[in-house]
Amino acid sequence: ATTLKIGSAQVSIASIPVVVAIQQKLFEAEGINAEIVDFDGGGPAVQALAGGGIDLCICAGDHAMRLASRGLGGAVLVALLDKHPYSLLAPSGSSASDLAGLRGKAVGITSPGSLTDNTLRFMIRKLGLNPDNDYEIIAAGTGASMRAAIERGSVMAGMFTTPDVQAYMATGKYKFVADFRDLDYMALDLIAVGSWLKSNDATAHAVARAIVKAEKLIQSDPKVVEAAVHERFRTLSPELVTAVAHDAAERSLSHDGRAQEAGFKTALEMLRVADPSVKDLSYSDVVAVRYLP
Amino acid sequence: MSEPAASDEMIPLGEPGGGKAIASGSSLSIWLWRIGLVAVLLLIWEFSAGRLYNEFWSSRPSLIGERFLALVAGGEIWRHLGATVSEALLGLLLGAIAGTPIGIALAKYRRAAEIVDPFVMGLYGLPRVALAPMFILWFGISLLAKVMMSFSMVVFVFILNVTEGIRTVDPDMVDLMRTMRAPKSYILRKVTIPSIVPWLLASLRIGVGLSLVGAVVGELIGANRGLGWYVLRAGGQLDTTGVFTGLLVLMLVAMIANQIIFLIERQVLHWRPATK
Amino acid sequence: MSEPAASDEMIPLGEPGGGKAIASGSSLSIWLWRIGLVAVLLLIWEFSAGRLYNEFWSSRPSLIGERFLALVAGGEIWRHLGATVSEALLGLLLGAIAGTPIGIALAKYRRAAEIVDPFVMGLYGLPRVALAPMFILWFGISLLAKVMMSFSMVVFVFILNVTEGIRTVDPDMVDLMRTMRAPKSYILRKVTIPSIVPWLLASLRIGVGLSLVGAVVGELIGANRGLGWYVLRAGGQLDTTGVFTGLLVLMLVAMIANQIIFLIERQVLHWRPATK
Amino acid sequence: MASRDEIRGAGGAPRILLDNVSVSYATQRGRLLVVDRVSLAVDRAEFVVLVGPSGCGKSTILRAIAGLNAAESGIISVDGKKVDGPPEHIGFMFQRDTLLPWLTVRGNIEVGLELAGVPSAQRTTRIADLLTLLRLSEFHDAYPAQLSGGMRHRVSLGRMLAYQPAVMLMDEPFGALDFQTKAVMGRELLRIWETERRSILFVTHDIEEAVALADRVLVFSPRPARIVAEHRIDLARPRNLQQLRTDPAFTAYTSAIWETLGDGEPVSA
Amino acid sequence: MASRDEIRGAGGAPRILLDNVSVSYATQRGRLLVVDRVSLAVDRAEFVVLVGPSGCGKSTILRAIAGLNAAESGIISVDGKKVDGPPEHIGFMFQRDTLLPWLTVRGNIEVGLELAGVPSAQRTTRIADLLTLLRLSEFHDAYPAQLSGGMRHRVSLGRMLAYQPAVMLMDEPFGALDFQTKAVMGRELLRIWETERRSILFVTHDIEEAVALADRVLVFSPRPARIVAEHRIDLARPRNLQQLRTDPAFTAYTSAIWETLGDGEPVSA
Ligand SMILES: Nc1ncnc2c1ncn2[C@@H]1O[C@H](COP(=O)(O)OP(=O)(O)OP(=O)(O)O)[C@@H](O)[C@H]1O
Ligand SMILES: Nc1ncnc2c1ncn2[C@@H]1O[C@H](COP(=O)(O)OP(=O)(O)OP(=O)(O)O)[C@@H](O)[C@H]1O
Ligand SMILES: [Mg+2]
Ligand SMILES: [Mg+2]
Repeated sequence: ATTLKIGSAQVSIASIPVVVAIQQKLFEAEGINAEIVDFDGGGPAVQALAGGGIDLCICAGDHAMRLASRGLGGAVLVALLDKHPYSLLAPSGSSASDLAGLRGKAVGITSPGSLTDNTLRFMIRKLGLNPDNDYEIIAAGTGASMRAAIERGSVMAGMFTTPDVQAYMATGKYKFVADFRDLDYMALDLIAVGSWLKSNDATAHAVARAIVKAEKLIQSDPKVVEAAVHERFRTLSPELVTAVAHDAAERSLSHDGRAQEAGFKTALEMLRVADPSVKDLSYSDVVAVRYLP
Repeated sequence: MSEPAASDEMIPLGEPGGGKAIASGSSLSIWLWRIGLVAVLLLIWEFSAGRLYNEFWSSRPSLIGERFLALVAGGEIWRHLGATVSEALLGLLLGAIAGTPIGIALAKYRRAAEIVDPFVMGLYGLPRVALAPMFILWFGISLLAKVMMSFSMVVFVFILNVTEGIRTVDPDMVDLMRTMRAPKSYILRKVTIPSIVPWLLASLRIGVGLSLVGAVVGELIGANRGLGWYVLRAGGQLDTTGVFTGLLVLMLVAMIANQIIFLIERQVLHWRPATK
Repeated sequence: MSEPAASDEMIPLGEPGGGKAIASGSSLSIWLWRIGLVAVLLLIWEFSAGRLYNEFWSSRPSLIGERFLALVAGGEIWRHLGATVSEALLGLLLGAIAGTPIGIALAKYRRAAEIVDPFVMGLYGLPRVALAPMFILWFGISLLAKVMMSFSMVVFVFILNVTEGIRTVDPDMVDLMRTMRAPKSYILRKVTIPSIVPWLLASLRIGVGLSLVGAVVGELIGANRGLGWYVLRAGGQLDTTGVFTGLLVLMLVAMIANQIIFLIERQVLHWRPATK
Repeated sequence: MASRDEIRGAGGAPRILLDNVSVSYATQRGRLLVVDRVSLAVDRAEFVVLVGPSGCGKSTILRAIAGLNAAESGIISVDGKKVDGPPEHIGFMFQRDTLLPWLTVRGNIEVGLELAGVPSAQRTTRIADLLTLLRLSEFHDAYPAQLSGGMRHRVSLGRMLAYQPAVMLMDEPFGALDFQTKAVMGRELLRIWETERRSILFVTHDIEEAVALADRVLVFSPRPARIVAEHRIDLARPRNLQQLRTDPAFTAYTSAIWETLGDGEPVSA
Repeated sequence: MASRDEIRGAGGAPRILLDNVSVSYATQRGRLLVVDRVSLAVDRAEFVVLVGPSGCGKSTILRAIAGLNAAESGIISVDGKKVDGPPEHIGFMFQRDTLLPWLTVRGNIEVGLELAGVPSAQRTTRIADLLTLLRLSEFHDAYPAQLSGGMRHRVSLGRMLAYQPAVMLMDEPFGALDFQTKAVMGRELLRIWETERRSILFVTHDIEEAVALADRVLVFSPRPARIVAEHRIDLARPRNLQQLRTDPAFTAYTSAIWETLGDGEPVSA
């Protein structure tokens, strides 16, 4: 069997379809032995991908665009998450109710140059403000680091993703300042580089088949999703597992592995604002639909 | 400093045959003290958690103990422990094996050393975390990448300590060997290396911590096992008990390593009279 | 080892008055060598990039130089450089100021040291990266947090090196001082501290690298400026030129720090005869 | 200079008293008895010389008096106080010169002055005087590594003299000096001792030196050190070291000491 | 034992030759001239003793011959070869004992045997013999820190003898020894020297020792060292050190040397 190393930029729900594919032996059925490797953020993961340390990456679509733009032939093999994964949360006592209300305050992103950074800057610009002068954008990490930054008052609000969003909201001590999770966005996908696709054509087809099968299964069987959520987020309470599984299946996970055109457009627009060196790409430059079943 | 003699070897005995007896008695009491200290700290922690501050941030010794036992019982711990310890150990050993001769060479060939010295320091000044991508690129996502990460922290400690240590070697001892036309390798073996044993031991001690840090950083950049990975994943999921459990195991590893170095030190430096 | 005398002080001169002249001549040639070495490396890099391997991974010296000049011209560099240097420098100084006395205390009070020693090592073994949330919680996202991160790396180097260094102090010198009933502080000042100067210098050298690593790790967990932050952002955007530019500046910082320590060493250890 | 003497009081008790003192070292091969029930008393202003075979335990006795080694049994007291750590007003010249290598000659001598509490204003002239006495004026700013063996020993001596101790323990202080220098140093030592009435315990292997300097010469057996003979030297003071060599009384003393020393160990081993 | 001697050839040229040699040290205060145009020759199987005031430059001369210090001008050669780094078959006993503190007495002596290329099978008996000669058998497994000053010097001597050098440079080797031990060591040294015809350059401050041992005594001036006198000692060999002391020729030699030494520096400084 072919062994595949699949990098995960961070532990996020985007990996649920991959976990389902592993748990439900969908990869096995294709003669593939898959293993997930966790990274501390998208940067290292995509660099490992480009360097050949991993075969595939559960990474932001941005990275596929950057790779494509820099001539490395990055491509979205299967879409995993169709919606933007982040929300901006603040303690419920905060005076700000929207992004504009945070003007002059410190806002936490996960790391510089990341999706949270780009999104926030884009949204601030849309308000006609300058992200560098009107806000203090601070890289505060994920998980416990971000929570510590908020509790310490170092940042007034922070970018959170599933399942932290559900967990924080469940405490009743937080509120949404901005929820980007309804935004169509080419958020997280299974990404490969061109050279890998070229030399692993059959495997690429097989992976796409397995993942799409998993995505279908997710839509039809909540138990499967819960099992995968539990595997990935071991410390969540059963209620939260259910809530997260439901939210994910319902709202954000891709149904068919095909990246949405609208999401691609938004993502590219945002990226090019943050990083003008990225070329104007077309959908087909980045998304490799031909592997999808 | 008011008592004229400690219970160290080479120092006259206060009472006949007193030396050994005191030593073994005190090693027991030292362990009692250590255990007592731990117990008190744990009790304070256990009972202040949730009272003096939010339990989320500190977890509780009882929860950590429970998790630890679960990890041991489930056998999961060995996977993580094995990964991290082998990464750190290999990094440490490689660092010592490569760093010591480089340090010696830098101390011996002054001219060459002066030329490359700034570059060595420059390389050393590079933050490994930021180099993570390069490591992945060069060494892949393998044991090797983590070992090299660990190595890249440790090797400089050996280089810098050994270089400085060699400058403290008694020039007369070297001169004496030279008059007997001792080959360089002989001088190295009989004078230089024994002279820098304290420097090597200090490097090992410093290296233990750094090799663990290196292994954890290595796991941070791409892994699916290891104590660092465990801690990081727990941190990412706001599982404080998991974070502390992982840290606890890392602490224990460092402590055991330290104890081993202590035993080596006793073996190797038994000739040395004690300073008071 | 075949030549009877090097051009060091304290060694008889080969020719009358030769010592000084040679020394200054060679310091120039050392710089020429260094510059030549850099030039050769840069040329190889420049011309192999894009030929032998993908330029994406290595950028090019010319691009890096361009970026560097742009950063300097735009003044942006000072914000990052200032942040990182002040974090690292404060961490290093605090580490030295706290670590040295702790190391001395651990060496002097053997019993107490034996009890706490494993705990010190245990703390040292904790990966700082994993402690990031604690640092944010305790020190916020401020200069302090990064300084403490840097400090927490450096302080152990001083503790461990100083503890080991004190054990190498000549017991006779201490005994002699004791016969004259010198106060402990006097012995410390006149015997202990001067004896461990090489250990302090080695710690400083090791500390330079670690304090930079600490500062960068600190910037990684919460910052909006600093060289670490800059490198990280560039890495996140796959901007290799940016990564290398940031690393280049970090290297330069480490080199300059090393040169400063070298000058200090010459000042402080000029009494020491050279070992060959 | 007299002030330091006064604080010490002037009782008639011996300044140094060893009562049945034994000292052992712990070694890999068990306890090594080095000093075996030695009793001795040194009066104020007495100059006592210890002689004995190499390795017999002379240095160990001095270390025990200075409170650096603990006695295994017996009692040591200095100025009536039981020794338990270094006693007051003791100056010790180790067998091996223990100069601080990072201090210049001047700096090393200054250590003695500082610890004697000499105010810094007076130090410069005291140091200059001592350097002249030691014939090292030219080398005041040299580091120990730049000195010859004999010069280092002289600096050691200078440091001890700078401290102005009431009790001087001197372990082969002139061993590395040529006869001329030794004679000068001996004369200076005697001058200081005679004008300031200090107690001196002096180890040497040079019997003529012993007789020339001492009030009393104690001869030790090979290890473990026991006192095998005591010679009271009743030569008039002040002594002229040059002339002594031709004095028949002097030669008689040296021969007597040779005799008792010879008993210690057979010459034809 | 003769084999090492043979490789050296047996030409009639002097073993050690110094021709107009000057040596200086660089110090903070400029160049310090220590050895001033010294010329001397030591024959094969000659025993030459150097005496001179402390700090005059004796150790520096020995170091220069051993190739440890470079001459500023003039030529030094050993066995006809210009010295430029340590020459072959040289044994050097430093003034300060430079034992390796991490090796036992046995280990330190073994260094000499190893460097002389003695096969390990023969080492054990050689070491045992040397320890008996040095009277240190009991201390074979002691570390240097556990020895007295005199014992350490004897181990140093043992290491040099173990190396069986053709040229022995000895810097105050017996300075820390009592008369008895010194006599035994001197006798052994003479025995080895007489049976194996080695060249010895020996520094001492003890004029009687110098006369008792030497073929020639060279007297040096105070720094910078110049040879102020040369005394050929024509006493019959083998010499009985005990009886020499009463030999009038012996006393004549010592007085003569005192005289020339006294010229070097005024006694009443
Ligand atoms: N620190 C030590 N540990 C063990 N044994 C020691 C120690 N110091 C000295 N000894 C032993 O004690 C004995 C006496 O040593 P000491 O230095 O007192 O002799 P000494 O009379 O001063 O000899 P010397 O004239 O050679 O200086 C020696 O046999 C020596 O080996
Ligand atoms: N490394 C050095 N650097 C500078 N000066 C030195 C050095 N070594 C020795 N000297 C100086 O050289 C002179 C001669 O020293 P040397 O050791 O040769 O004397 P020596 O004749 O052996 O004296 P002693 O009998 O006291 O051992 C002294 O004045 C000393 O200060
Ligand atoms: Mg002694
Ligand atoms: Mg000398």
